[in-house]
Amino acid sequence: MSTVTLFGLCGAGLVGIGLYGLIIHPEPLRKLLAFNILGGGVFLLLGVIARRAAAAGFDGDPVPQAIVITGIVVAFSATALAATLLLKLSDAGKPDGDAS
Amino acid sequence: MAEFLTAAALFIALMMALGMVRLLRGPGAVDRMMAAQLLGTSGAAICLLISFAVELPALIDVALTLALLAALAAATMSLKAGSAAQGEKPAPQGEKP
Amino acid sequence: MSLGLNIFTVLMVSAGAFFFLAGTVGLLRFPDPLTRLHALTKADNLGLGLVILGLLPQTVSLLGGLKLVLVWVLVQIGSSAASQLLARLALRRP
Amino acid sequence: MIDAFALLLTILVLVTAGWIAVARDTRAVVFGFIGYGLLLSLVWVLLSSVDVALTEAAIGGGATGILLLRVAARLKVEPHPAPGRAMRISVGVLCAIVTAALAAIVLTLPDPAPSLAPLTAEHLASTELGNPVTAVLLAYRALDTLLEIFVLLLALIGVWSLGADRYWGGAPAEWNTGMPAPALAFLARILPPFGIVFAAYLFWVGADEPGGKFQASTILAAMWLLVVMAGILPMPQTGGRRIRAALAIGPVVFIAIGFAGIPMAGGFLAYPEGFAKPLIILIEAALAFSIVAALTLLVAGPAEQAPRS
Repeated sequence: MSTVTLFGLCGAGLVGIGLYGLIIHPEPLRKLLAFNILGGGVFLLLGVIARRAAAAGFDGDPVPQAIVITGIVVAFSATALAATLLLKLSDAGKPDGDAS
Repeated sequence: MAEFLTAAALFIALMMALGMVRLLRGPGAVDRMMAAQLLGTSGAAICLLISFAVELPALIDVALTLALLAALAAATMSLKAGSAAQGEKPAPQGEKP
Repeated sequence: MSLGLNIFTVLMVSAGAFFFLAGTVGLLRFPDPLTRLHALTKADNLGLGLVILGLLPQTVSLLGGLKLVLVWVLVQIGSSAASQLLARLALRRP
Repeated sequence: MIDAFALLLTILVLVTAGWIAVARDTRAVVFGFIGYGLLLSLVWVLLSSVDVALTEAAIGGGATGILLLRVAARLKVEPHPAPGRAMRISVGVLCAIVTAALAAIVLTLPDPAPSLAPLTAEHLASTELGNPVTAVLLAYRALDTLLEIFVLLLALIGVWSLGADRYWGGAPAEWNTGMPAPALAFLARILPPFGIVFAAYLFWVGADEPGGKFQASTILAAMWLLVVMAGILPMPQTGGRRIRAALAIGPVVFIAIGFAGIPMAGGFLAYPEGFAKPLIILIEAALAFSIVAALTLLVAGPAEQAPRS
């Protein structure tokens, strides 16, 4: 089995693992991390598709690669927003109300 | 030469895998952070070795990025929690100038 | 000449790999955080340092060689500071 | 040999991800996630996607670690009841089916793979760029990149809107209370000059070799956060004039050049013949300011101090 196919299966596995964590964990931070694992798996699948399409002297199809770069940055901004929401949620649950 | 460098990278990756045991088992947060630190250093070494093995010089930049940002997680961790959530008192021993 | 340089590379990279082994074994086997930290710094300093020393003769450009050395310098700065910070943390909450 | 490497890396990534999904201790899981990010950047290295590996190393190895460690330190983790065995098994089966379906797709991908690489290569000369990924990001699919910077700014507005009204325009909570550790102060004084030089280098080579504004901006944002952590600079005022200007300049320049393309080159975001490269670099430079400011402020969080006037 080639390296590329192997990483494709790895991406498929990551999607499954991320999905599992996302559904099974009641804790919000864990859901967020699981969602990021799922995202990493999707990016990896795109990367495999890019690598398989290596042509014209490039190591991979640049279009999926560019999409993944955009995706990583967007996923990070979404993670930051979600993390801030989690903090607010956790602060709101405190007995002394509006702390810090 | 390329074969040897790849083999060396594989060996360091094996060490990295062993180091992951410490990251996953802990016990303390400090232990986990140390393992992450080792992961970053090993990652930089692997990038360099692969860079020469497959003759892709741009991979040195990946190693540089890993090296540059390696200490940031430890630095963040060293901060006091900055919120009542942690309930941690300031360190009792004052710093002597 | 080229053979000599290749032998140098093999020796130095192998020595570097050995220090990664030593650092990892220490990280796994040593009994408390501070001794483990000691083991870790061996991999950071010597392991990576020797690997980079070994790779230097293989560089083709001056910029490439400079960047290699820079990787080592950055890891030195980062790892020395991080070890200090982690040691303080380890002492504060044992 | 490379195959053995790939196998080892695949196992490591899957084990780490699995551990993150099932481990009990939420604070410990954050460290697992930092390791996961580092491992993923190695996977990208083996896939020869250097541009992506750089992005993953900068974001996964730097920015995400800072963000998650801050969140985990402040978050109150409540024990939740674990889901029952029947639930775990049924969800496990569901996820296994999803994975199996994806794996089947991976194994039956068409061969030879359809590729846009020849098309990209064909028009690369007209952009005067050497890095095809940069060409896709800023010439062929420039609209995606424009929308991406909007997503970043929207996320930032979302973060800001979670702060209390009376703090609007103020600075986020200081991270460092009291004297910084000497080692941290050392790090924050030594590392940023290296970071700035390296980011400038990555930005510059991005036109022709792997690198570019995202990677450079992420590194600069990480350096800024480090300096703030050590208390050398105060937390930036979210309402500060220069901060707001930095956030706005990227999209403004991008849109202005985009509209200028309609009369000059016959389409929104089309570049006139011969001016493609300078215009792309101008857009990238303006975007870099916005991305640095946006990433830093996203990690810093909403304003929690009254605005200094």
